[in-house]
Amino acid sequence: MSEKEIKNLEEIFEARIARDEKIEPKDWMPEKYRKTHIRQMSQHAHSEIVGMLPEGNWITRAPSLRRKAALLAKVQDEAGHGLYLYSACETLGITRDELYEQLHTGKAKYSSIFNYPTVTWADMGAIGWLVDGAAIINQVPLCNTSFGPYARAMVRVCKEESFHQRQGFEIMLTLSKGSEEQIAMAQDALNRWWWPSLMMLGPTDAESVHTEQSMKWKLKRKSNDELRQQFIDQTVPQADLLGLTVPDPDLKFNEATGHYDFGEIDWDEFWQVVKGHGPCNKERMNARVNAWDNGEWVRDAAMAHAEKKEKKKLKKVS
Amino acid sequence: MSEKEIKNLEEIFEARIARDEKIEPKDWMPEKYRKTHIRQMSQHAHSEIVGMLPEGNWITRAPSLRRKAALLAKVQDEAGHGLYLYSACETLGITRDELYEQLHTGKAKYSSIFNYPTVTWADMGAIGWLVDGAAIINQVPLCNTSFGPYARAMVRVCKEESFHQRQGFEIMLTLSKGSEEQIAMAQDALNRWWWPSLMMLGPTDAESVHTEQSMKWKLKRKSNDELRQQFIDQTVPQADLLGLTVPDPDLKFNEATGHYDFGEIDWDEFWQVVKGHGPCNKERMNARVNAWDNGEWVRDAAMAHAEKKEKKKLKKVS
Amino acid sequence: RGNLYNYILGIADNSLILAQRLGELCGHGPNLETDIALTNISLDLLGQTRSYYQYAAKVEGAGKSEDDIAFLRLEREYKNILLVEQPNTHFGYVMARQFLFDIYHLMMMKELQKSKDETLRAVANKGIKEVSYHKRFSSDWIKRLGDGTEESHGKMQEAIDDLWRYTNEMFQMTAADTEMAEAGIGVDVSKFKEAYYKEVSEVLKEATLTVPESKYFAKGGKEGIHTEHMGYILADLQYMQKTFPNMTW
Amino acid sequence: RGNLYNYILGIADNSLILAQRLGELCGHGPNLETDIALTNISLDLLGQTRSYYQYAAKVEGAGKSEDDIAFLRLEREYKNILLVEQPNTHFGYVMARQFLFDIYHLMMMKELQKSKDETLRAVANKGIKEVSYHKRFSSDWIKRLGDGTEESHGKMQEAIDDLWRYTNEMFQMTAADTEMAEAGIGVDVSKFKEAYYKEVSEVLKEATLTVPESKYFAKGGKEGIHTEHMGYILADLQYMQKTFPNMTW
Repeated sequence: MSEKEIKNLEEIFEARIARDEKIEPKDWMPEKYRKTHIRQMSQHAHSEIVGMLPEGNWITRAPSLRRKAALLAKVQDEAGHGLYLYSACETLGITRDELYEQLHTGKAKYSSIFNYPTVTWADMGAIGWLVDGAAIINQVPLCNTSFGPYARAMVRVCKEESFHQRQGFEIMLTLSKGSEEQIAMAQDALNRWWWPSLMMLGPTDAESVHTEQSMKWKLKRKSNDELRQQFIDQTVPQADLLGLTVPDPDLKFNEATGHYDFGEIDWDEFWQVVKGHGPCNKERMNARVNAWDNGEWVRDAAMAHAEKKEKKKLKKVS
Repeated sequence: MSEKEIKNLEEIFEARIARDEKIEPKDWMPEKYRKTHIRQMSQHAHSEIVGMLPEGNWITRAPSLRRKAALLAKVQDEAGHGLYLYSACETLGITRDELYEQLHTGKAKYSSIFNYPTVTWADMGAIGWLVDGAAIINQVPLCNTSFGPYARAMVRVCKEESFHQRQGFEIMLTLSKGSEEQIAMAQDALNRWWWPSLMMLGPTDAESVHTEQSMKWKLKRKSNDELRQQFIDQTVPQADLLGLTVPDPDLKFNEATGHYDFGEIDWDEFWQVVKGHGPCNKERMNARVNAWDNGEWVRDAAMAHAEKKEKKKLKKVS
Repeated sequence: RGNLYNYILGIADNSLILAQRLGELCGHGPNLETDIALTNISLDLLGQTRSYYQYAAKVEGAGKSEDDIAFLRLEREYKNILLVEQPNTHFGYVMARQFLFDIYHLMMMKELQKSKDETLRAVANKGIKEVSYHKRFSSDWIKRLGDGTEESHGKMQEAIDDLWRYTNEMFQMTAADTEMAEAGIGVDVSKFKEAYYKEVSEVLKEATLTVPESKYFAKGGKEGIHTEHMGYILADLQYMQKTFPNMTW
Repeated sequence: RGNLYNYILGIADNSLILAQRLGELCGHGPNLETDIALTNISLDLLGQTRSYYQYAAKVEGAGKSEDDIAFLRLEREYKNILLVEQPNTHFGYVMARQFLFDIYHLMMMKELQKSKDETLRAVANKGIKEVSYHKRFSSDWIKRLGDGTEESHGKMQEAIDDLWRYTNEMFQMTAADTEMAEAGIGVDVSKFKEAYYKEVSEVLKEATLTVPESKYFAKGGKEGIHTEHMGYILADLQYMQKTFPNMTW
């Protein structure tokens, strides 16, 4: 194709996005669009499956059968999200094995919130309430993103996430109405998860790359700082409702702006965790790599068996 | 050597034993004497190290710091017994590696009592009281056995075993003076360990092999049935003291004989366990083999390091 | 009433402990699809467990909750068979354990559908579809791994050989089992022992695996004498309820 | 008084949790000699733990026993450093963990011998010989494994690299640490950070191992924020006391 022809295609492509048309896998798309989507969607998929681990840590110790079942179901949902996000990636011409390879070698990132340990049962509440809450704020706009498979996956993900978020809040509510120990446990979880949750919404706009292009492709509709403000404005009243104290002495409602002012985020910690030096980066990655390595013989066997079956079928036919 | 010479040596040898002289590793001995001693001492050593496992199972869960320390010390003593019994074996010209090989391949036996699971904390009491109690009855006569290294090892072993036995009884005593749950736990442990402890003293005299020769060599001084009777006569009053019921409806003091009559032992169970089909035979053997296999690189490294050091020394000297 | 209570627990504890074992695996499976499927089985079993315990609590009439029954018994009071408490040594063990249980479980559930007890019948009616799925899933994997690669064949055979000794316990009748079977409430599991081994053997043969011949079997679970694994399972399972007694979660 | 109590626990919890980890290994070591030695170290640490807790109980004056302190706290109330709770991944990890702790432990103990507090001084005086032996034992193994075979070198390096990030926490001072150091009762551990890394590096070099260069360190244990291993350690450790409260054993 001549440069002019490509330029022409690009213009048509951008116009389609501007008209809110969905881009489908078989449509022509700029290479950068493809790559950016693989990066973002796979990062999202990886976050779902790494995110199974901190919560998986409490399945055997959940305090009631009802909570155990709900937690199992939640972690299962995350596996499901991972599954269809990987599938959406695959429509762009990359295999799941390649994506795993990127995760296992540290080439691909995942949400760094999952590099914090789950220390008490209340963390199951805090993760649902805060982490899923922040995730939804990130993801709701993506239900209208330009790439069809991603947008459709996001509709389903958001629906389930919002269920998880309510469930997490409900765990916190139960604790905050419980015994002294339970209230302390809930407060402690809020103390530990609050700041990492704010960091989940990404670096400050000043530090953020990819933003402009992503806005155009509707991979992003609001800036990180706007999303963070939205999260805080939405979450602080919920903390009040729980009777818990947000661990930020600078937090204060600003009558003039109609928003909460808040204290400074420890970006050093953020970058340390992103770069692989958080409390559990190594544990999470080991867990994923071990699961994959220990499962190799199983996957090999499944493939060998399928081939044998196929051969038998062909023999019968011939 | 001519047959006559050998016969002569054998006569001198048997005469020495009859005179209660000790046989030492460098003394001439009949091949059968050597083999029999390797078999019995290694079996005894294996029993010590396999015996570490059922008790080791409760170290992390011991109910108090004092009991945890005592249990650790006891299991350590067993390792120590294993160590000097293996050493005694080695004086007869067999290596520890060969002895392990025999254990790991199932060629050598160990006391089948250790193929029962330790289900509750009270089992720590019952094992000390009953299992060590039965072991002592087996072993005390061996302090005067003919083979010097074995006799000397037995003096030390018996001393420690008798400490363990008292300690086990003391656990049972504490439980039997405790809460309803603790009393039930103690009774339950007695129920489960009583019959296997009786079996520990070996098959009935009618079924027992090796006996006559062993008597002559002072590897045995009383028959299995005599030892069993001694154990029962000694233990039943202790059970009474604990306020616990021996799980044998036929148990009854016989005024005429001055001994306790007792019910029939389930020899089918005994032989099933001896043949490798007890509740934990497989687990015990797996644990030993895994420890050995996983430790191979460590032992290899230690040897390689020692060789390197030796070479360096030689270099310095030359 | 005591026997009905004990009978229900005998069934329910199998589901609880197997669900717990499967729960350990969540996020650690060989791929996402098996992770999801095993979590699903765990959830089904947990659902059945809850129905059973809720009913048991009602039968006992001592004001206990499902959680009291699940979390607050001593090890010697859990009545599950030894099979379900065996560890997740590797995926072959997970599948062998599941398969050996599922074949039995479905047979038992089918019979339980005929129970004179309305609640048990209802649980069985609801559970039968789930358990049929479990059985299809685990049987398929036995075939896949047995007749897959040389390595998988070896691992699958090892697992079957190892777990075989825990199968016979399923067909032993406790006093509660016998009384409830005679009353038409419980299932006489001893009746389908032969059918069980026949069905298991067929799948194993299709999977090119050797049917173990050992005649030595383990027992004790139904009387609460468990393998040494059980204590560690319970330490985790009961952790929260024991640490924070009498609270709402 | 609160700070003295907290200070004692900070020291004691390290010994308890390390003793517990070593206790898991009993009967599973690479040979009988190491089995005996590790059990010995576990016993020494447990002995020290008991002395500390008995004193802490007295200091607190609330009528608690050593066992109440050892077994009946919540996870967030244990103050041990993260290093000692790391798992027995393989023998190289066991030795690396021990070595990295022993060098520190001996330095701390030597200082504690100068404490103005008579009881702490007595515990240190008694413990110093034990800990010297631990250090010699673990250092020897670091050299043996580091300068042994290629395989052992790799495994030892892996363990040192992995556990390195838990070393810095030893030298962080809690409020209780600072106050007790100022009062001449506790040890200012921050002072011997440099000496620690120097001594560790010397042994590693002799063992032909590379001294890790990472500047990223983990923390949290001293404030009771532990790694995810801790919950499982406590589930076993506390099992009996939680299951049977208020009994004599």
